[in-house]
Amino acid sequence: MSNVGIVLISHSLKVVEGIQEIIQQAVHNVPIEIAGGTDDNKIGTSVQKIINAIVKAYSEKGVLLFYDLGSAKMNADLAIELYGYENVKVVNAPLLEGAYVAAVESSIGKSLEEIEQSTQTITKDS
Amino acid sequence: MSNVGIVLISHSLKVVEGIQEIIQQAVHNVPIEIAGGTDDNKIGTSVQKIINAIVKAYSEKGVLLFYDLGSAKMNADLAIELYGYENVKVVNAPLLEGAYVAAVESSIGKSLEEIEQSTQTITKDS
Amino acid sequence: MKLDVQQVLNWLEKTNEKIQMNKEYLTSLDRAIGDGDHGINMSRGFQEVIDKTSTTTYTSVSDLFKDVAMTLLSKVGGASGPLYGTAFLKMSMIVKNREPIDKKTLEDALESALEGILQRGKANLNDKTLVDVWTPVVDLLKDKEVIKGSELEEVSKNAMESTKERMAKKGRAAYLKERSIGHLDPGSVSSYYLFASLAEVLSEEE
Amino acid sequence: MKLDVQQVLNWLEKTNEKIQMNKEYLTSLDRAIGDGDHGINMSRGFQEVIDKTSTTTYTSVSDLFKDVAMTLLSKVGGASGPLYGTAFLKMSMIVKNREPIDKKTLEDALESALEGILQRGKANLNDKTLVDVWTPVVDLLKDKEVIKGSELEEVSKNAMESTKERMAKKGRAAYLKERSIGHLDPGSVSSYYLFASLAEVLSEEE
Ligand SMILES: Nc1ncnc2c1ncn2[C@@H]1O[C@H](COP(=O)(O)OP(=O)(O)O)[C@@H](O)[C@H]1O
Ligand SMILES: Nc1ncnc2c1ncn2[C@@H]1O[C@H](COP(=O)(O)OP(=O)(O)O)[C@@H](O)[C@H]1O
Ligand SMILES: [Mg+2]
Ligand SMILES: [Mg+2]
Ligand SMILES: [Mg+2]
Ligand SMILES: [Mg+2]
Repeated sequence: MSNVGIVLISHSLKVVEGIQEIIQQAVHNVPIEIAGGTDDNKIGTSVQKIINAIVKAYSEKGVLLFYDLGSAKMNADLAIELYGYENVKVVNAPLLEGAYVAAVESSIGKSLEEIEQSTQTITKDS
Repeated sequence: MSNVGIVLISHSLKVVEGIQEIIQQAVHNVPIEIAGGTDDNKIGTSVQKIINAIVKAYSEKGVLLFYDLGSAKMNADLAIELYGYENVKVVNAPLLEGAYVAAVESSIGKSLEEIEQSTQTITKDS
Repeated sequence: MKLDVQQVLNWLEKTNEKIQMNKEYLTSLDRAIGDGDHGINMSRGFQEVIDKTSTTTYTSVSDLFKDVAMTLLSKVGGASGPLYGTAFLKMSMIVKNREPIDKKTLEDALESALEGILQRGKANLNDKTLVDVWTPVVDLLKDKEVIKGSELEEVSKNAMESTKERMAKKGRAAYLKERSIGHLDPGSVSSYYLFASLAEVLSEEE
Repeated sequence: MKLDVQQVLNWLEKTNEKIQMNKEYLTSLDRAIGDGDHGINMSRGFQEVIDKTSTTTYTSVSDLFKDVAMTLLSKVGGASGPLYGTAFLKMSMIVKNREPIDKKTLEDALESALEGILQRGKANLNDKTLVDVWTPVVDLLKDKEVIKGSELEEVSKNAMESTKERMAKKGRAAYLKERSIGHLDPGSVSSYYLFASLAEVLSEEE
């Protein structure tokens, strides 16, 4: 049984590498893939990196995409449209905090819908 | 005239280095200091790093601290208490998204209180 | 009017020239209210477009637009990548089997491109984005039986200049709220270059 | 009862022994419902405490507690650092000029430490954190005229074991909600080692 995959999208490669490490300290059975920076690792985002990350994180349980700033969302939407994935969704939640919650919930077998729901009520006090 | 300083606290050094780069691409006249990872740069947080970052970011306009997960907040609170700073506050807002908003607002001369207010109404759709 | 592969290549080259010439200017506009990379993004993106399209043989404008779209999507890195990329992708779809492009086809293509931009970026008119230039351009095409280069230039220029007085509601500049007023929107300036170049191509033909 | 510098050093050494011996166990508990570093955090922190306190000459328990506090604060890296650090800092303040520590002073010190932990971590009783061990221990001291080692051991052990059936509301385990039930709280286990060691010191004296 696979779990819902997580893709971390940021304008900075370092940001997503770091978040991936934080999450992977706590969660071991969830695909956490990253798409950070432009194709040449400058500040920005890359549709191609996002597509590659989705492909790696994909299973029939689906994939949730977390992004940092508005233009990353445009590239995330585009990646999904260009390749017509089923069960792949961009989540409107804080990148680090949202992805952490999502990864933990995925690790205990929650569904894509349940996880997305949980990320909508994140507060900073646990 | 100085502007409100920003301190980024994360369990990962990479995360705050990356956020600092993203912010500094857009904002040039605001002190953005980082405290990421433990003293030996493992996953965790360090009171000493937080104190050092506050000292560097400090001016009479004050400093706002953004953190990632709960234990980082404990160390942030502790740093403030141990050294008894005035005008230094921990903000309950998403790390990356909150710090970006705060840095932009600081760059146009907003006060600590105004900035903290703005970070409390962050949504992911601009 | 009619636009064939050769004229569209001409349009793209003129656009690229203006962007390369104004790279620093676009970047300085973006530095004021954004992250200071619009000149870099657009110059890299359009240079790649020219590199690609000048070394490929096209039998249709639709294929040409598609290569422009894919190049901008993959090479730009900022918001302008998915936005211009989506616009050219929509145009590629609309002009398919309607070549050479007549006035009605151009109108439909730009209208579809604008819809794509709106869907991609979720901006509204007057949010101080390139939508504020594309919207009056599409309106102009819909209003007029015949489209003149000089009118297109004038409408897009006025639209670009009108972004100065607006407050940004989308994109990086939106974080500045009132403080975004008094600055031109960088993406509207690059869109003006696109339409001013198209106007030149149309004028050469008049 | 009374606790002087020598006995507190003994307390700390016994605690350190239990932590080093159970490093893997603490880590495995944290791996189940946290981030798998509690054993690493506590073993590093307490080893540094012993390294520091075994090479320093103390004339007061207050100074000794202060060094323990500062060492844990600066060397642990996880939530347990500020929590245990704050606890020892509060104890250092309370015992000042009340040495050697009698039963009432110990009671006041642990009560103040618990208040510090509550203020630092904002947890409530039964949130499945080390608060669930510290609270009944403080209650025991307040209830009894005389404190016996065996009672302290029993109360802290039961408290530690009772965290198993609770749902976490604070700390990393809180992200797991219901799924945190059925696992011991790692910080409650390390707090049990602290109190079991104190119990041994008290028993040696009885
Ligand atoms: N949501 C949006 N909808 C429409 N246009 C947008 C949107 N966000 C940004 N833009 C346009 O993109 C331009 C900025 O492009 P660019 O600097 O290349 O990207 P970025 O902002 O990611 O650095 C803005 O000037 C604006 O015209
Ligand atoms: N907010 C809190 N209040 C009280 N105790 C807490 C809190 N958060 C965590 N803890 C305690 O800390 C323990 C975890 O410590 P540790 O693993 O060293 O830190 P981290 O969770 O940062 O990795 C938990 O088992 C719990 O007992
Ligand atoms: Mg830009
Ligand atoms: Mg950019
Ligand atoms: Mg832990
Ligand atoms: Mg930890």
